[in-house]
Amino acid sequence: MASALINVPATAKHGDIVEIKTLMSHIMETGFRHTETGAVVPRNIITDFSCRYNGVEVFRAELFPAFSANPFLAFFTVATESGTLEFRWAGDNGFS
Amino acid sequence: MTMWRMIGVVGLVVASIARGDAAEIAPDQRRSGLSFMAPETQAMQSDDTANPAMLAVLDGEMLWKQKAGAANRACADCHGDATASMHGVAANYPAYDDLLARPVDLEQRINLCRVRHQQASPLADESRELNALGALVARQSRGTPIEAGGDVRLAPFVANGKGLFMRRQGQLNLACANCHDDNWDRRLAGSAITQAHPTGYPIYRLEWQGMGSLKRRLRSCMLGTRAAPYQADDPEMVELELYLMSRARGMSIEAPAVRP
Amino acid sequence: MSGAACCDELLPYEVVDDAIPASLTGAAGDPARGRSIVVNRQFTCLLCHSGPFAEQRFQGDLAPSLAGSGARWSEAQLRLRLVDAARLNAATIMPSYYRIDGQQRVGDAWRGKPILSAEQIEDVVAYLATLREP
Amino acid sequence: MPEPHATRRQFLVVASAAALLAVPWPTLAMPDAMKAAIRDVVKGAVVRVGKVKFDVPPLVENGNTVPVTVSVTSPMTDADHVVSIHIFNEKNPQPNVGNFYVGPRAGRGQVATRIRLADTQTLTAIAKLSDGSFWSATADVVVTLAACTEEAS
Repeated sequence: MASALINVPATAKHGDIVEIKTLMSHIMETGFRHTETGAVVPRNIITDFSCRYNGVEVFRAELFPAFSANPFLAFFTVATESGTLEFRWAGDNGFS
Repeated sequence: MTMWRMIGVVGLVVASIARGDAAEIAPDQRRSGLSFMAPETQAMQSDDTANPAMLAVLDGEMLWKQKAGAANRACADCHGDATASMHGVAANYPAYDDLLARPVDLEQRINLCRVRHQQASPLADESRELNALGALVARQSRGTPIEAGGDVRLAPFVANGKGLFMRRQGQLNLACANCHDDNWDRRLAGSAITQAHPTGYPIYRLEWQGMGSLKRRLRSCMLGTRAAPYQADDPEMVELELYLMSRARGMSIEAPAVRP
Repeated sequence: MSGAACCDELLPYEVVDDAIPASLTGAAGDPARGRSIVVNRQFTCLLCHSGPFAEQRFQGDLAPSLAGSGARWSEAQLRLRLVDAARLNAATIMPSYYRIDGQQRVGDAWRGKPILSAEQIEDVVAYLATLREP
Repeated sequence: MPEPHATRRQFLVVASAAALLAVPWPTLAMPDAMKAAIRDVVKGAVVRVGKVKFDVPPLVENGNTVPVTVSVTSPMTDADHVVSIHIFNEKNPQPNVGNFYVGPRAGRGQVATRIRLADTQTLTAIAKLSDGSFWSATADVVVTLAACTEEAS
C-alpha cells in the first residue's frame, strides 16, 4: 500500500509559476541502522524522483538516506500549456 | 507506480472554547500541544499538502471503501461518505459501549465494527490500517470541540483515569501529573513539557517517523518513567485516554496532528 | 539499560538526621566518573537539572541547578538526597536513585534494580561535592 | 564565507556582500568525506559564496524531520538558469543529502524537502548555474535530543 499526495493548482494562467508539493509514503530505511543482534537493516529508500509536464522533464531529484521517511518535495514549474503532470518515484527493491 | 492525486487545502480552525471541569490546569490556561511546537512543525501540521499524516487519511479513504470479512461489507456500505457520517464522531471518543458496558476508544470502536458488522478479524494494534482508518475518522472532527466524557455512565471510568494520572509509577516513581499538571511550562532537557490534552490523535510523530495512536504515545511516556506500559486492551489504558480527553473537553480537535 | 549494577539486595546504610554519613561502599567515589554519570542522559540527571556543563546543550529546568550543590550540602547530605530524596520530602519529583521498594509497575528492564549502583552513587556524591561555585 | 561561529543574521549579510566580491570558497573546516562528495559534484570548479539562500530552522525539535528550503537567485531563462542544487551534511554517515535538477521550465530555482540530521552541525547547499559557475550557502542547525524515546526500553 503506497500512497502519494500531490498538490498542484487545478488551474493557472499561461506563464504562471506554480508550486508543486509531493509526499510519498515510504519508510526510507537508511541502511545504517542495526538490529538488536547487530545485523545491518538493509537499505530501502526511494532513490529517484521525477516530474514530467506533457512528457518533458521539469524537475528531477536524486535521494540519499538522509531524506526523511515519507519524503516531501516541493518545487516549481511554469504553466506553459494545459496538460498532464506525471510523477515517478523509484527506489530499492524494485519500488516504482 | 505513478499516482496523480490532489487534495483540498483546509485551514486549521483554532477555537478557544473553555468549559473544562475535571482539569487540574485552569480552563483559561489550557493549551494544545500545537502551541508548544516550533513554527516549522506547526506549519507542517497546518498545511494539508505538507502534513505527512494526510498520507494516513488517504490510506483510510481507500480502506473505507474496501470490502472486508464474511459479510463482504465495506465501512462505506453502512456509513456512506465518511466526510458526512463521521463528522464530529471522534470528538466523543472514548465513548460508552452498551454491549460491553464500558468505554471503548476510537480504534477499539473500529475493530468492534469490523467484528460485529463486517465479521472480519480485528486490525492489529498500531497497524498501518488501523491508524489510517482512525486518521480518516478523526479528520472529520477537525475544528469541532471535544465532547468525550460527557455521558454520565462514563463518570466512574473518568475518575479511575484521573486516579491513574495522579499515581506514581515506574523506576523513576513519577505520576503523569508530576510533569503535565505541575511542570508543563518547563523543559525536560531540550523538550517542552506539554499539558496532556490529546487534541490531535492519531498523530504523525517526527520521532516515530510515522503514525501512532494516543495509546502509543502513552506507552512512550510510561517507558520514559521506566514503568510497565499498559497494553492496548487493558482497562487502565482506555480509562487514561478517557480522562485525558475529558480534561480537554471543549478544546478543538486538530487531527491528524504532527508532533515532535 | 546498561550501567546500573544488578543488585538483588541493596547495601545497608544508616541515616542520621538528613544525611547518610558513611560511604555506601566504604570507599570514596571518583569525581571524574561522577561527572560522566551526571551528564549522561541515560542516568536522567540533566533531564530535570542544569549545571556547569558548558558542552551540554540541552539541560532541564524542572529542578534546581546543580551548580553550588557542594557548597549547599555536605557529602553526607548529598548522599541521602541521591539515595532517597523522598525520605526528606514525600512530594518531591526527585527519584530515589538507590531504592527498590515502594515502587509500582516498574518495567521489566528495570525491576529490582536501583537507578544507580552504590559505586555510582559515591562517584556522583564525590563530583557534586566539588561544585562549590553557585 | 562566514566565520565558523557566525550567527545566521551575520551570515546573510556576509553572503550578500560575497556575491559581489566573489570570495573564494574555503573548505578547511569540512570533514574529508564531505569535501570529497562536493568535489564529485563540482569537478574542481571554483565554488563561490552567494546567490544561494539556505533556510533551515536554527533549532529543530527532532532530527528525523528537518524542513529545509534552498532558493537560488536566477532569472531562470533559457540563457541564464539554475541547473542543479545539491545539499551536503557533515555528520550523517553519508555526506550527500540530495541532488535536485531544475531548469528554465521550473521558473524558480527553489526546492524544499525534509531531511534527517544525526546531530547539531553545519549544512552546505551548492547550486550550479547554466554558465557553469557554482554558488553556495551554509546553515547552522542545532538538533534537539529527544528527552524520552521508545528505544529506552
